[in-house]
Amino acid sequence: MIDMIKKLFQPFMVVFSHVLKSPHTIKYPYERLKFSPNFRGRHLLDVKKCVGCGMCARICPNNCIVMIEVEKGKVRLPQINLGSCSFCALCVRYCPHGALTMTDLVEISTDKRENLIYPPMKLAEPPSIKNVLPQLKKELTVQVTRSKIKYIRRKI
Amino acid sequence: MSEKSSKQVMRISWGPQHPMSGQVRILIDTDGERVLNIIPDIGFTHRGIEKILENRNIVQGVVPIERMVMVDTANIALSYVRAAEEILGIEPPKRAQYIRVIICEVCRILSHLYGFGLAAEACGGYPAVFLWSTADREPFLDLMERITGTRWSYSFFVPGGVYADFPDKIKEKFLATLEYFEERLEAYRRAWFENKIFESRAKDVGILKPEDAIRLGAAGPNLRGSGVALDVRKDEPYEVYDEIDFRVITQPEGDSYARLMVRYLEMVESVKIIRQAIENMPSGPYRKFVSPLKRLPKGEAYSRVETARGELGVHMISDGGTKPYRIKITSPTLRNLYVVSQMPKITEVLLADVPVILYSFDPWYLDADR
Amino acid sequence: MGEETEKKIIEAIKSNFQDAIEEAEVLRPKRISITVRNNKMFEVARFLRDRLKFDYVLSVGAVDYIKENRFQVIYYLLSSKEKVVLMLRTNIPRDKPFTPSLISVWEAVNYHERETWEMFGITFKGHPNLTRLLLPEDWEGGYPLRKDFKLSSSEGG
Amino acid sequence: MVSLNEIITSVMNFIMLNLKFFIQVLIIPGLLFILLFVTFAVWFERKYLARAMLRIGPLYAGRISGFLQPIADFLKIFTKEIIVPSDADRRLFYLAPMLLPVIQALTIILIPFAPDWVVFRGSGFSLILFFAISGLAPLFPLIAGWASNNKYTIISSLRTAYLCIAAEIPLLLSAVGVVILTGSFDLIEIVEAQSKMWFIIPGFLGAIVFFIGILAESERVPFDIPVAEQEIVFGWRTEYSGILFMLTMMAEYIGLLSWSLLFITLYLGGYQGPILFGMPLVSHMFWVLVKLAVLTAIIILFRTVFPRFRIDQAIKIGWKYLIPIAIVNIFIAIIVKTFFPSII
Repeated sequence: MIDMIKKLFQPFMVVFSHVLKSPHTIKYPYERLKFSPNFRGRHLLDVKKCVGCGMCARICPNNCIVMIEVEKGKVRLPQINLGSCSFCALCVRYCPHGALTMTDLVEISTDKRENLIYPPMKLAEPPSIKNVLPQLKKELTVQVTRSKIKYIRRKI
Repeated sequence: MSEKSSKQVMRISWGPQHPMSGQVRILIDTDGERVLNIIPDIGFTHRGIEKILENRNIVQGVVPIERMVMVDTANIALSYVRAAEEILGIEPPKRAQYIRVIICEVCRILSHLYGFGLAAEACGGYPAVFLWSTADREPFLDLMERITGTRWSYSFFVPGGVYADFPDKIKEKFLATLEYFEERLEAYRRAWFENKIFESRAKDVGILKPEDAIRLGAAGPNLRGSGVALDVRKDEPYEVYDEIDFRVITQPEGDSYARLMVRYLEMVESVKIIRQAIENMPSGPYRKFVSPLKRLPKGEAYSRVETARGELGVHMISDGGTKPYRIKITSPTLRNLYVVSQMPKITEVLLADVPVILYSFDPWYLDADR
Repeated sequence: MGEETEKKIIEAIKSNFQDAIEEAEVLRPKRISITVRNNKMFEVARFLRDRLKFDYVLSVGAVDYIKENRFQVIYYLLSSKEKVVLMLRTNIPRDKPFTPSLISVWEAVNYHERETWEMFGITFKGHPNLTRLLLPEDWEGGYPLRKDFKLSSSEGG
Repeated sequence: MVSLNEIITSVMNFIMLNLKFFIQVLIIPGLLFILLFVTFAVWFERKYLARAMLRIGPLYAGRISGFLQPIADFLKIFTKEIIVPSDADRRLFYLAPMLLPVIQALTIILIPFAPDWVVFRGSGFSLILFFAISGLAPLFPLIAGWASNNKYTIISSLRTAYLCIAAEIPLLLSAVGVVILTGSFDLIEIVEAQSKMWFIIPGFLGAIVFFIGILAESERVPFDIPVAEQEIVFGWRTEYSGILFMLTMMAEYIGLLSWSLLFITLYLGGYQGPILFGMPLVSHMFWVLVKLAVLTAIIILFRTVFPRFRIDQAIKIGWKYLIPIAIVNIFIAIIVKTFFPSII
């Protein structure tokens, strides 16, 4: 009988101990996770390195890279349709000259589908979080210790 | 079950638009609270992956097949990559095999946690355990992001090895996460598995006897939940599972509680596997380069991998081109769903039991639809 | 570990069904592939299940060899005791795609046969309800997994 | 012709005459109190549920931890369109959600907040009157379930009927235990009788039965079977939208409020408590509100811990376990009343 009562109240104790813990969710537009250096976000094209070989267009599993001509006579540069891109980074890995890299920007949602098609020049500008998320104030890194998870908040 | 005249039977449909149904429509014939017939109507997320894979070479193919079971990505990609390696006749370096085992076991934990959260919520009432499982996936996702670059669908495996090395500086962060996770598992057991009302809802519900489990084709933890010790990692050790000692977990009862307990203990086991894999991971190359434009030798290969949901097989047939001629994927959830549909014929099922039974099988409808 | 069990299984099958077996070979440890004449499918299947204990069905698939104008239906079976995978194959002509359904031998092939029927157009004679499984009910676009299926989108690859 | 200001003056006189009645009806146990309680209970439940799930919960509405979130939700739902299914029985469809909160709020008029602060004394039979009115409450989910003409709602309304029968009888029997201890049906006399010792001590078994009965009657977890999202979408409330849906939500919390108040009156000594700062009326009310807050917090706490019973398990608990315990409690009450009358 005692074991029955203990079993009934044990879930209460465990759940109540969670109420005192700090929540694991973060206040997104004001705080944001700091991703690792090799995070696979939006692409960044280095125009000088790209020789227009088209390897990224051929390797892409979703056919979302097209080589287009930016200026007459110059090499053709990749245009990426982020609408159907699955961020698998095959293009980055198989680019012989390392012209395509990936930044840690994931906020690429737009209201019109055409805006998701990034022409080379738009790909070439390095993205900045600030103008995408103006309210961003803190940056978080996850720190795991034996007994709990801690978010270290650092002002930006 | 006595055949009710169609007048009294009410057919309820849990359409794809339903708080608990997921991407499937389940038709239930009930007479009051008693369930006579469960008919899962799948196909809502059929993308024709087998057709897509016929137009992808072996390096590109990893990306679409991973989308079959997003929550258990590494194991699915592993089966595709092993089939390709078997046809090519190459063996990835030792270190790559260890990295693959670590990522696959982390994926198993993530998938079991996700399924566990849903199974907890299927018993009703928004228990806190449902979101603890989501919170506890966070440290692992963070680790995977450090190794592979993303939190889901890593596209990290390639025939011949993996794309990046296992960064040594996150080794102690990995071990700390494992310790933290083991303590979290303790909280699950005390708050949920010893919860009197959960026991009354999950015990002796949806009992699957061992011979029925084999006859109907249950897969993975659902098979082991009925006491049948079938685990590809032990029966046909692939990668480096033969160098790691772990035990196949089975539970004799075969009811929903047993299936969830098997998944719970498999998480504990996976933590041990990962620890051993990190300890004795050799140094050396992590990839043997295979060019994506390489023509595959003519032949076929059937690779079996123990995913979190059960045994998944990829049968790759190649006729000498760069793209495989035909890829047949054996999906575990399709077998599980057939078992669920035969449930009312082998045990007595009430209407309130259907979500408990369904989510004790941990279905992933994209896996069944391919 | 060699392949004694696999060889024993092959010998057992060959000794009972000389004429029905077109070819039987051990692909690699724990993988057996036998090709059976279409009319003898039922007996071989019953023999596999009762005597050789291949009781667990993994799945049912088909391959469309359009150049040789034939389909190959493959039953992936697993024996839960010896833990060996057996691929039971049968070849049927493309213009007359009929094969006996093995649902009376293994109940679990129900969904798999329905899926192979809707993807390839191979009718399994004797299957209780050969209806759509994955494709929408009102699908008339032909059989998707056949090699001559027209792909509309930018697939091509 | 009666001029306008004559009407106004006569109305003002009428209000001045029975000012106390209007305060009672409109403010303390009346409309404002109920609305405030519902708002607070919804906010507390969402915030507590979130914290137990390691989430933050409502945050932005109202600057300080989202305490205006329920009001924001109310305004949002208020502007939503009311959709009535085409083949639903229109009159009954509108009737059920309107009357349900009214009936459950009606029972609060019998609860004494202070020795003379009760809306309707009930001429000595207020406990019976309470059960009579609250006996009507399960009728409206049935009407709503039938009127919405939807498979989920019919199953859910039948479940409400099973559940309420299984819960009413244990409640009545445990209330009988209290009546034996005091010898009268009047709630004020019951509270006065508890001045020396609260009835939760002698009638402890009855209190447990009553508490479980409250959970079943107000459909809180683990008894929220009629509104089981996992099985039958949203139970008998599936077809409601807009303000009708808001009314059914409020009905759930008002039911919780009325049954908790009765539990406090029967077992936790109603408005008994040390008098603070010499103002007896305010301190009595204060003690009632404190006990209400603690009891509601405990009931809401159940939601994060337990899953839901199956309907057959809930009925088995009601008939097989609660009723025998309630009968044992009655015997204990008789023994206490006859052999140790001094301790009450």
